[in-house]
Parts: sequence; C-alpha cells; structure tokens
Amino acid sequence: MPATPLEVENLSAGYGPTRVLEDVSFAVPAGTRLAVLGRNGMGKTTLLATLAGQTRRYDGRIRMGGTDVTGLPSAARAMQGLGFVPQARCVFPTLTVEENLFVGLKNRPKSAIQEAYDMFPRLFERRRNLGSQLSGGEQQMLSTARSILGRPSILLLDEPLEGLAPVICEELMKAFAELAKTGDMTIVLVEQRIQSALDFADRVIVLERGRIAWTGTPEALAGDHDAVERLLGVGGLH
Amino acid sequence: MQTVLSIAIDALAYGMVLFVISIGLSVTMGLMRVVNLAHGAFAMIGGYIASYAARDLGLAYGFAVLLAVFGTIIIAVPIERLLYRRIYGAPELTQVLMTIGITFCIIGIANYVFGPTLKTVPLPGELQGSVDLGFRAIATHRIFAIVCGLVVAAGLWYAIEKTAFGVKLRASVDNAAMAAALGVRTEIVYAVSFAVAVGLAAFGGVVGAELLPVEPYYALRYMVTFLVVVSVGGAGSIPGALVACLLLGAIDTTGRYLMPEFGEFFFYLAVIAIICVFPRGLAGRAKG
Amino acid sequence: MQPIFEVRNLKRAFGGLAVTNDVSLSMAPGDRVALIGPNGAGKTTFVNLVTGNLKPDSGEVRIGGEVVTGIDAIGRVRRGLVRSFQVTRLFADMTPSEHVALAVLQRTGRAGRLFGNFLGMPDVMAEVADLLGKLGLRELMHRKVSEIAYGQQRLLEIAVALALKPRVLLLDEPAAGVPQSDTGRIEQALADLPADLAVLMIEHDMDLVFRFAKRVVVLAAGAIIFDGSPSDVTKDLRVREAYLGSYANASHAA
Amino acid sequence: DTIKIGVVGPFSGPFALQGKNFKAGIDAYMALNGSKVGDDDIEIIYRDVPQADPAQSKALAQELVVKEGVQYLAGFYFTPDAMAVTPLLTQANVPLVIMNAATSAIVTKSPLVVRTSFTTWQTSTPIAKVAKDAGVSKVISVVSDYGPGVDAENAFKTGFEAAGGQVVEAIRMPLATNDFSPIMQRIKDSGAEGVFAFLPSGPTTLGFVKAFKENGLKDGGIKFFAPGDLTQESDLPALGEAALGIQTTFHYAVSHDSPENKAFVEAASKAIGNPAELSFPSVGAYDGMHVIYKMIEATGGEQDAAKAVEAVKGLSWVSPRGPVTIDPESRHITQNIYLREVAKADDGTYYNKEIQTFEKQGDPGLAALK
Amino acid sequence: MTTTNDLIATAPVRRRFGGGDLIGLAVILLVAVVGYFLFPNNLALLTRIIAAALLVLSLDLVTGYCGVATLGHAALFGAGAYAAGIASAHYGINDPLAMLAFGIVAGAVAGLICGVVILRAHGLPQLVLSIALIHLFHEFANKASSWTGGSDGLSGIAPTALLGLYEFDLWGRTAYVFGVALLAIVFVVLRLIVRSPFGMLCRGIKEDPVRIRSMGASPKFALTKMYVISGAVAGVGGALNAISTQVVGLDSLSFTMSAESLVMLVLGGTGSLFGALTGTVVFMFFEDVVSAANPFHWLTMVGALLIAVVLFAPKGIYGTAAAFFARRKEAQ
Ligand SMILES: Nc1ncnc2c1ncn2[C@@H]1O[C@H](COP(=O)(O)OP(=O)(O)OP(=O)(O)O)[C@@H](O)[C@H]1O
Ligand SMILES: Nc1ncnc2c1ncn2[C@@H]1O[C@H](COP(=O)(O)OP(=O)(O)OP(=O)(O)O)[C@@H](O)[C@H]1O
Ligand SMILES: [Mg+2]
Ligand SMILES: [Mg+2]
Repeated sequence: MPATPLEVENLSAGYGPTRVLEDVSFAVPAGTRLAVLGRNGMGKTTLLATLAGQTRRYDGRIRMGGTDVTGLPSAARAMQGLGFVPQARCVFPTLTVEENLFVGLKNRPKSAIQEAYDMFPRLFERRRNLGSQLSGGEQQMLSTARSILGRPSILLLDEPLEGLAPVICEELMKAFAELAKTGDMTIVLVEQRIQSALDFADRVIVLERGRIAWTGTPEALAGDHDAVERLLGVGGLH
Repeated sequence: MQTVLSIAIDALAYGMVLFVISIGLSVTMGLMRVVNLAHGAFAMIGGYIASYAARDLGLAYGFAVLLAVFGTIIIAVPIERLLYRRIYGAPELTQVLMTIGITFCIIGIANYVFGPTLKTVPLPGELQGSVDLGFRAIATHRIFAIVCGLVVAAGLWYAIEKTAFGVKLRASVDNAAMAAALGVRTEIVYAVSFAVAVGLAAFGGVVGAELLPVEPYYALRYMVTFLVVVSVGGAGSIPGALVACLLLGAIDTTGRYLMPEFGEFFFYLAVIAIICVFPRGLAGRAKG
Repeated sequence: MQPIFEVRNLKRAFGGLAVTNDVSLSMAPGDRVALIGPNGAGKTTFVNLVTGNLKPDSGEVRIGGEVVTGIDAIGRVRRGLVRSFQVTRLFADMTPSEHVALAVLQRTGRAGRLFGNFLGMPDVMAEVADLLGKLGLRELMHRKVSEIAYGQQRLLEIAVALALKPRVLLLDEPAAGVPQSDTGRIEQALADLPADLAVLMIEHDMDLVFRFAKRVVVLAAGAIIFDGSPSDVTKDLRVREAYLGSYANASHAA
Repeated sequence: DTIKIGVVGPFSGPFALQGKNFKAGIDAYMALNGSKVGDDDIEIIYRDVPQADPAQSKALAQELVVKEGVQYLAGFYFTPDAMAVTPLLTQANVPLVIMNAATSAIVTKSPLVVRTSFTTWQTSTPIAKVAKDAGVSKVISVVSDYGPGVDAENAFKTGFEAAGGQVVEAIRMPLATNDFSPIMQRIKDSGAEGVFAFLPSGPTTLGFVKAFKENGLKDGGIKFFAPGDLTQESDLPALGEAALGIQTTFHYAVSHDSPENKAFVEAASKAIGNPAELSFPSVGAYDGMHVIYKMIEATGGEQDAAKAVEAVKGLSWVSPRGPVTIDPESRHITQNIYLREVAKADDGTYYNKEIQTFEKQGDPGLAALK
Repeated sequence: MTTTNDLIATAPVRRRFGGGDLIGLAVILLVAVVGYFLFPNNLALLTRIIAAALLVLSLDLVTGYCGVATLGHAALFGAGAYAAGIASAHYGINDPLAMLAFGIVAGAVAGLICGVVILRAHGLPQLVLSIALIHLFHEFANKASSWTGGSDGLSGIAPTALLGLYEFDLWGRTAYVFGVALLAIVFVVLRLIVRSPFGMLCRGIKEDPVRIRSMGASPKFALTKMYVISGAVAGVGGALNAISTQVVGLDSLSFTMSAESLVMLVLGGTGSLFGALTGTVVFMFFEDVVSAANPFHWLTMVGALLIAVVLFAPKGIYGTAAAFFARRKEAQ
C-alpha cells in the first residue's frame, strides 16, 4: 500500500505569540483534491504556510509520503515534492519571467520551461519582462506555473484564481483536475469562490478560528445549509 | 592634448583600482541587500595576510594573493555563520549597526596584532617600475590593476546574469521564503555569495594596496569611498559599478588636476548631480 | 450632463508593447461603470495613467472639465480622483482607525498640523467609526494592519478611498481576496455612496460586476472593444471568447 | 603625596600611533628619571580623543581637573583640542604642556600654556633656505588643505621669497586624496625645479612619495623638499626605496647622534614595544615631562600654575633632539632644526640622516601672526 | 451605530499629552538630577551627552519617524554650532539665549537645504547623497577659515552669564542645567509633534509614500517640513555645544559625528524618542567608561557592544525592552 502523501496530526501554529491554528489533524489520500474553506482570517493561509514550512509551528507533526518532515526547512520539503503557490503570489520582481520559471524547475532540464508556456501562452509573450512589470493576473499565472514546473507530488494552492479572467479560471481548474488525475498529484486548494472549489474538490475541510469545524464531501457540504450559513456566511449554494 | 591623454590614463587607472576594491561590496549590498560596512575590513584582512606572506614569509606575490583571498574567506566563514546570517533581511539600519560593530572589532584586533604602522605588499619584479607610454610613464602595477578589474568585471557579470547560481541568488534576495519554497537552499546560496564577495574584497585590498595602503584604520578610512562608488553605480549591477568607477575616477582626477583646492567639492557635487539625475544609481535594479 | 471624468485618445507603450492604445472614455456623475478584460489587457495601466502614477505618451485626462494631464497624482486626488490598489498598499504598522483618520484629516486639510491628535477631534472620530463600521472592521480598528487577514485589508483599502470623499472613484479589483461572505459588505458600501459620485470598477468577479454595473466597458489588448449595457455584453461574441468563456451562459447574467 | 598629570591624546583611532608615541616618551622619561619628584609620586592619567574633537577634549580635561584632581594637563595632538582647553586653565589653576599641537597661536590663548614640540612654521621655514642653496629658484608648493598645511605653505613661501626664490604655484589638495597622479602631472606642467610638500604623517604620505617616483618626477630631476612630518620614522619602512634621498627639515630624528638621544631611544623603544614605531611625538612628550618635573620641583608639589609656568620660562636643557630653551616670552620651545636626508643603513633599514643644523630656531609663525 | 465616545474609550491611551508623557518627562528630569549628584565632577561629559542626545533626537525625527536614511545629519548640528559660535566670536553676540536662537535658525536652514537635496532619492543613493552633503559642508567650513577657524577650530567664543545671573563655570553646572532645560523642552515639543496628525502622516510616508500620494498628500513637502523641524532641534544641540565648549571644531560637521549619531539611534531603537535618548546615554557612557579604562583598545569593546545589541536586542535597547514589556502585558 502506498504511503499517504500528506498527514497532519495535532498541528498548532501561528505568528510570534499569536496562535492561529489549533490542533488541526487530517490526512489526504493519494490523488485527492482537498478544498480548504473558511471565512476571512480563519487560518487557511496559515495552514498552507505551515505545511510549506514558513510559519512557526508550536506543536504537532506533519508527514509527507510517510516520512516525518516536521523539522525540515522549507527547501527540503520542496525537494521532497511539495509545491506551494502562496496567496501573495511572490513573483520574484527583479527576475524575468523566464528566470522566475527557471527557479521553479528544481532539477529538471531547462527545456521543461516550455510546459509552462503551453499552459499559459501569455507568459511566453512576456518571457523577457521582469516579474514586477507583470499585471496582477499574469503574476498569478506565473506563480502557479512556476510551482507546477517542479512536478510536485503535493501541491498547495492558496487562492490561485484570484485576479484571473473567467476564461482562464475555467481552464486552470480543468488543468488542476487533469494534474490530479494523470499526474497522481495531491492538491490542497484554498479558494474564496466556494462554488468553484466544490466543483473541483472531492473532499472539503472548513476552518473556523483555526480549528477544523467541518469535514466531508462537497455534496454533503452543499446539502448542509446550516454549516454553509454558519461557517461560510453565504446563504446557500446552487 | 598630451595633458588630456595623460589625465585620461590616470583616471582609468584610478577608476579600475576603485572598481577592483569595491566590486565585492556591490555583491553584498546590491545582490544580498546587506549594507556591509565591514567590506573594507575584509579588504584590510586580505592586505595584512598578503603583506605578512610576502614580506615576512617571503612567499611569491601570486601565492601571497591566493593566500590572502582564501585566508580571508576562511576567516569570514564563521563570521558569516554567526553574525551575518542574523541580519539577512533585517532593516538596513540594523545591518549598519552590526557591520560597524564588526568593523570596530576587526580594527581593534588588527591594531593589537599588527600595530598601527603602514604595511606594504612588496611587488614582484615584473610589476615594479614603470611602463613608458611615449608621452608619459605609468606604473606597471596600475596596468596590472586595470587588467584585474576587467577580468573580475567580466567573470562576475557572467556568474550573476548567466549561470543557474546567479538566478538562484537573485531569487533568494528578492524573496527568500518563496525561493526556499521552490527548493532553493538559501543559506548555502547566501554563504557562497558572501564568500565570493569577501574573496573579492581581499583581492581588491591586495591589488589596490599601492594606492590605499594597509593600516588598521583602512576599514573606516575608505568605507565612504566604497559606499559611494557602489551606490552611484546602482548596487548589484556590475556594469553600473564599472561605469561609476570610471566616471567618478575621471571626475576626481580631472578635478584634482584642474583645481585641486576644490577637489572634494567637485567630487561630491558630481555625486549629488549623478544621483539627482539617476535616483537609483546609474544602473539600479528595480526593487520590485 | 457634462461628464465629470473624461479621457481622450490616451496612449502608452512599454517598449514596443502598446498597453493603452488610443483609449477614450467618459463618465457622468452617478455612473457605475465596470471595466473588464483579459489579464494583461491594460486595465491597471489605464488607472495608473489617469491617476497620474504613470505618464501617458499622448492623450488627455479631464476631471470636471479641467484638463489634468499636466498635474501630478497628488493634484488629481485633490480634485477628487481617487483610486484603490489592486495589491493592497497599506501601512503595516498602523491601525485601521489611523488609516481612515489620516485620509479624513488630509481631505479636511488638517494632516499637516503639528499639534493635537485625531482622537481628540470628534468629527474625525465619528467619520472613522462610521466608515469602519460599514465595512465590518470595527473590532479590528486598533489592531496593527500587519496582523489582520488579507480579506480585511482589502476592505480597509476601500474604506480609505471612501474617506477621501471622491468625485470619481477608481476601484482596482476591490473584491479580490475577499470571501463571498464579505463581498456583500463591499456592495453595500458601494450602494451607500453618494449618488453623484462616478465609480469605475475593475473586477474579475462577474457576479459582482453584473450586480454593480449599469455600464460595462471591455478592454482587450489596450483597446476598448465594447462599451454598453451589462445585458448586451454577454451577447458580444468577441467578449465571450476573449474573456467570459462559459460564464456568459450561466444564469447570473441579469 | 601623589601628583596627577592628565594626558590627552589620540590613543586609539587613525592617529593611535602618535598617541602611542606620547606614552612611550612619558614612560621613557619616568624610566630614566624616576616616578617621584621630591616626596611626591607622579601618576599619569590618560584620556583618549581619537580625532580632533574639541567638545570631547574639553569635557575630558574638565573631568581630569575636577574629578581626578590633576595638577597638570599635557599631551594634545590636535590644535582645536588644545584650544578648547585653554579657557579652563586660569580658573582651574592648571598649566598646560603641549606635546604636539603645532599651530603657532595656541600659546597666545593663555599664559599658562607651554609647548615642547614644534610649530609647522618652525620646521618649514629652514627648508626654504636649503632649497635656495641647492640652486633651485622656482618651486611649486603642494600642501594638504587644512590648518597645518596652510601654515607650511605660508612659512615656506615667506622664507623662500626672502631668500630670493619664487613659488611658481601653490596647490592645496584635499586631505583625503588617495591618488596623487594628477597632482604630479600638475607639478610636471608647472615647470618648477623643485617641489615643497606638506602632508600630515600617515598613510597618505606613502601614496605621495610613491607617485612622485612612479610618475617619473624623481628621475626627471625635480627636487623634493618637505618638513619632516613627511618622512617620520614609523612610515619609513613602508616608504622604503621611494623615499630615498628626500630632504626634510625637522626638529628631531630618531637617529640623532648624542648620548642623551641614545639613552632616550633605548628607553622609549622598550616602552613602545616595537622600535620601528618610534617617532617625533615621543620626544615632545619626553621633554614635556621634563618641563613638568621642573615645575613640580619649583612649586614643591603645591598647585600653583602661575608659579610653575614662571619657573620654566627661560629653562634650558639638553634634550634628545639637542639643546633647547623655553622662550620666556612665548613659552614655546627654541630648538635646533636639522636638515635630514632619507638614507639606507647597513642593515637595510631606512633612516633620516642629519646633514645640516640650523641652530636655535624660534617660532617665526608668532611673528607672522602679528 | 457607534458613538465617538466609546471609540475613544476602546482606543489605546494615546491622548495629546497624556500620563505616559508626563512620566517620560519625569524620568528625564530624574535621570538628570541623579546624574548631577552621581557625577558632580563630570558634568561636562553629561552636557556633551545632552548635546549629542539633541542631535540623535533630531535624527530620529527624519530616520525613525520618516524613514529617511542619512549619514550626514551632523550638518544640521554643525550649522547650529557654527552659527552660535560665529555670532559670539565675530559679532560679539554673547548672550547664550541669543546664540541659541542663531543656532536654531541656522540648523533649520541647514535642514531645509539638506532636506531638499536628500529627498531626491531613496535607500542607498539617499544615504550617499547625505554623505556627499556632509562632506560638502565640512569642506566648506574648512575653506571658510576666516569665519570658522578651519581645522584649528573656532575659538574666542565667550558666552556671558545665562539670564545675566549664572556664569558658565569650570564645573560646568550652568551649562548642564541649561542643557537639561533645553532637552526637557525639546522633548515635550517633539512628543506633541510625533503624535499630531503631522506625525501620523510622516509615519505613513515612512511605510509607503506612494499610498500617501494617492491620499492627496505630498510626501516631499511633509518630509521637508520635518527636516526643518529636525534642523531646529539639531541646531539647539549645536548651539549648546558651542556655548558649553566655547570652541567649535570641524568635527561637529563631520561624517564621523553623523555616523556616530546614527549608531546611537539604532542602538537605542529608531522611531521612539526614548529610544534615541537611551541609545545616546548608553553609547556615550559606555564609550567614556571603556575608553578611560583602556584608552588604547576600547574600540573593540564598542564593536562588541554593537554586535551584542543586534544579536540580543534587534530592535535596539529601548525598542526591544518596550516590545518585551508590551508582550508581557498582553499575555496577562
Ligand atoms: N504576520 C502575522 N502576524 C500576526 N498575525 C497574523 C499574521 N498573519 C495573519 N495573522 C492572523 O492570523 C489569522 C489567520 O490569518 P490567515 O491569513 O491564515 O487567514 P485566511 O483564512 O487565509 O484569511 P483570508 O481569507 O483573508 O486569506 C488572522 O486573524 C490574522 O489576523
Ligand atoms: N513597466 C512595464 N514594463 C513593461 N510592461 C509592462 C509594464 N507595466 C505593465 N506592463 C504590461 O502591460 C500589460 C498590461 O498590464 P496591466 O497591469 O494594465 O493589466 P491588467 O489589465 O490590469 O491585467 P490584470 O487583470 O491581470 O490585472 C501587461 O501585459 C504587463 O505585462
Ligand atoms: Mg488567506
Ligand atoms: Mg490589473
């Protein structure tokens, strides 16, 4: 039996003295598309950042593919197959688009950059421009493409649709689904557009003040009007 | 005409010496974003090692230079691990405080170990004496410095702009956390870059020792010069630093020739003028 | 009615790329315009040009009939042209109440005062409380901005713009990063705006666009390819292809 | 009782070498003459002013007087530091013995100031005569652009023109000059037969002397004249070959041949640790101590500044530099000025070789002040 | 709908000149009195510390509150010192308060000049502009030696008795009390200014000038104004220095002094008046103690202090202590 790609046990984390995540536990089987939902400031970003090794962890363990990565620094986790698209995009402003993509390659040959251009032709047009010169949506494309280039086995996406045109959003969600299926990639998605997230995911976690308040399938969530109203603050889906 | 040529030669030689000594600072300050006021201190350490090796141990010049570069790097490695690593990404003023502190310590130690007198690095026979250019003589070691400057400039430019390491370095500087999330081992990238910068400082300290003689206060005496040259060029840009050195060298030399009593005015007015026209330095990297 | 905001033949290129290619647009007081278009179409650049953050290669910008092309960004703000930023630009070390107070003080010409404190100015405080309350930031008003979540920062960004009491308001993706539960607040805040204010909103959230806008302008590759009512835009083939995709078929388009 | 002497000087920082020489001179004097005068023990209290800083100097002097209760103030490398202290002296009832600061005017600021060093006028005037005697009639003067440099320029010009020579050009260059090539070009273009130079002792002299040689001026036959600051002994190992043959006038050379100097150099070398670091401020300090010892003798250890200063007016003795007298009127030291040439000793080291003596020189700068 | 009153009630205590400020003023005066009785023989040092503290406070205004990086702030201080000194030495204006006025005006003018130049760039180039400026000022003072005495220093400054009553004495008592009074007044005024709308505007500029511009305020104008205020404060320090030392040297216009004041500020903690004061007192006192203990090798000790502060108190001594106590309070 293949090891579970991502397991989290009793995780608590935060910033300096401020505790944000409390006692979060879940496991994601291979090829799962997990959506993490929650209202503003409930700790979704913090959860992904902690998984990527970028915030302070107070307690708990994280295992990737069976190995304990709790103490590993960010770079080591990345080399073990973790991909991270942060909410703030974090494009390298003084690097060109091509150089930005190059950093995401990890150890793959340079020619692989073409994959990113195939995914977003817009980036190819702008390949010689600096990251800081890109439009908001272009930065979002770059950030996503950069992480996918490294062929991660687990991909953490923090609001990857923000600022993208509706056509692109559709295509991107299709592409993610494709990656999860054929590429055997486990995807953790944080998204504000609840409908898009539910369409995409096969499992859902809802965070409330840093704790897991609800977990189940998208269909179950759509049917649980009370939870949707209380935890997500919207008046119902579909 | 002869005078003009002659001044041009002097300006070129002076500019290149400035370049060789300060370029390491452009790496730390422009690329690693550390306001490293201790740059001169590392140049000075290089000078002391070379002086000791060549004068007291009687080693060959080339060997003394190598020893200076690697010796300084070896001394700098623990300093990087223990001190510099703590200030990467810290506010500039904190970096100023730390690196001035390091400078003070190095000065104090140098004063204690080597005493306050001037130290020279004896030149090998080939570099002594002058070359006759027809209309004037120029010291051979200055020609050597010019060549060194060109080689360093080309090598460094290539390393930063064209190699994978250069891309990773620039990415780490832009956003260390993100670079790490993409698998870049930022501490190693930083340590290597720092070692390169320190090695260049030591190299410059030795090559430039004829012009800026080595003594304990070297570290502070020329700090401003290095800082000015690098910032006018636009920190982090090798061509920018080169142009700045040549330009400032020319202004300084011409000013000192035409009206030496206003030499300082000339130089600093030019600095102000250049920065007012190019507020990010001649070839400043956009900071995002 | 005389337009309060007018742009004529605006052009700007970066290198060889014509990012704003001969754009003309005018808005009357009370207009509610949505500016949409593919990523990289030049929407943010357009805002930068009209606010004076970027210099156009050619063209003219007027506010209330006055030509402001030669006036800098600050002068344009003082004439009532206010924008919000696509990526939040807030003062990390300051609190929401300080942000809004600063804007109010600036508007009322008191930001240069050397003595006194806004906490002792009842009119300022009342306005601050009112605005922050509207956007649901009351509980956070004395926290540092660096400690509040991104979505809340977006709301504050709008609060600051509103505090300047603009005549023309340009909103660059005000809802990006704001969860569905809170977009309502933004809509409410926009609905409460004075009726004679002209608002131009850039947004990729089509639900919001169609609820808000009375007029939609579509920008593609630096040029306006559509300018008309929301109901017509979904029928425009070019817009559907370049931008809306299958959204045009969804039921939301009113 | 213990009599305390407060010594202010640059003991750290870029001029630390000179401060070290102060201490070496003082230590040498006390080693040779004991640390007691009569029944009183002598205690030296050092205070550091690394760079010219009158505010700090004054604060330290005040602290020395008020808190430490020193009876004598001494040292002072920089003129402004000494100037800042002079207003205190009368009220504090403390004499000030200047061991270096070389601007003529200091002694006029208070009747309680005595100087045992030299002035720039004093050491720069005789070289004008040397230049003229060497058959040079057109000279270009090149000095660092600050107080002492200007003094040197004026002193030389006055002396040289009096002797019938002509200063064709006077260049003042910034203190922080690193590259002297353009200056050398100017010298070449001026058509002068000789150059008079003044730079403060320290790192820049190295560049200057080297540039003089490398730019072909030395080989071009241009003669080089300077006061001795330019070839102070502690810089000579670095200057080396390039300085060979340079003629300077100064009040003291470590190589001075006399039994007094032999004893002094031996004691001072021991005090400073590395004999190569020994330089002129040490002798100013040594003689300053002599003056203070005489003052203590005269007052019997009582604190009476006026009486102490009165006692040394006209005092003559044989210093390591030769015979000297405190001029009763100006309270500045009258001494021999020597013409020296940089020469190579048998052991390969370089030294200032005395070749001519100008006896009993006063301070022409004071006359120029009036 | 909320009322203004309960808003103020929930606000952290930040009134116009509240209890915290009075405590601050009391602390300053208390330290001054303790200093007087602890070091009655070393008042000159304490006066020098006060003059430096005024310079560092002035620097804090532009660096700590506005984010302007400068290594040339002594230009403002030196202008004040020379103006006060020249008024006395050349024009016979010997009344300390008149000299002070000269110092303030000259400092403000120098602040205006420096502000106009330095604000043309940001970051490192800005730092270099300030370095260039301080060298120009220094060189100018060196050249104008008939006015300034050049490198020999400007002597002949002879302030008369303060208010016609208190002579400047050997023990430096008058100078010290004068200095303490000036410091207290300046502190109170600055305290008011940094809390005013203008102070808030400057903090905003420090974080994001572009945002401020889009709020309709001109960062350049505000910063220039702050520079003038800062110049007046530095001018007070310079004048105090000239009055108490009675000699003004080129060092008061030097890069070294500028750099040292920056070091003191960062040591204490930028962006807080107490940080500036703490940094000055700690640095100068430490320097005095170690340089008296070992005049030859004390620099190493100072270097070690700076490194230690960065390692263990990265926000400066006061800044870190304040953060520590704030956290403790929050935890309770
Ligand atoms: N750097 C920080 N320092 C202190 N607290 C922080 C910091 N960043 C976030 N927080 C706090 O942590 C909490 C969770 O923030 P987080 O960004 O994880 O929320 P989120 O669920 O991603 O919200 P959003 O939907 O707005 O992106 C918030 O209450 C926020 O105030
Ligand atoms: N300084 C610049 N130099 C070169 N190209 C630039 C510069 N600024 C913007 N661009 C390019 O201009 C185009 C338009 O950018 P703009 O930010 O206006 O797009 P946008 O319509 O706001 O897109 P989005 O919806 O993604 O925010 C982009 O392709 C961008 O890469
Ligand atoms: Mg988030
Ligand atoms: Mg945009």
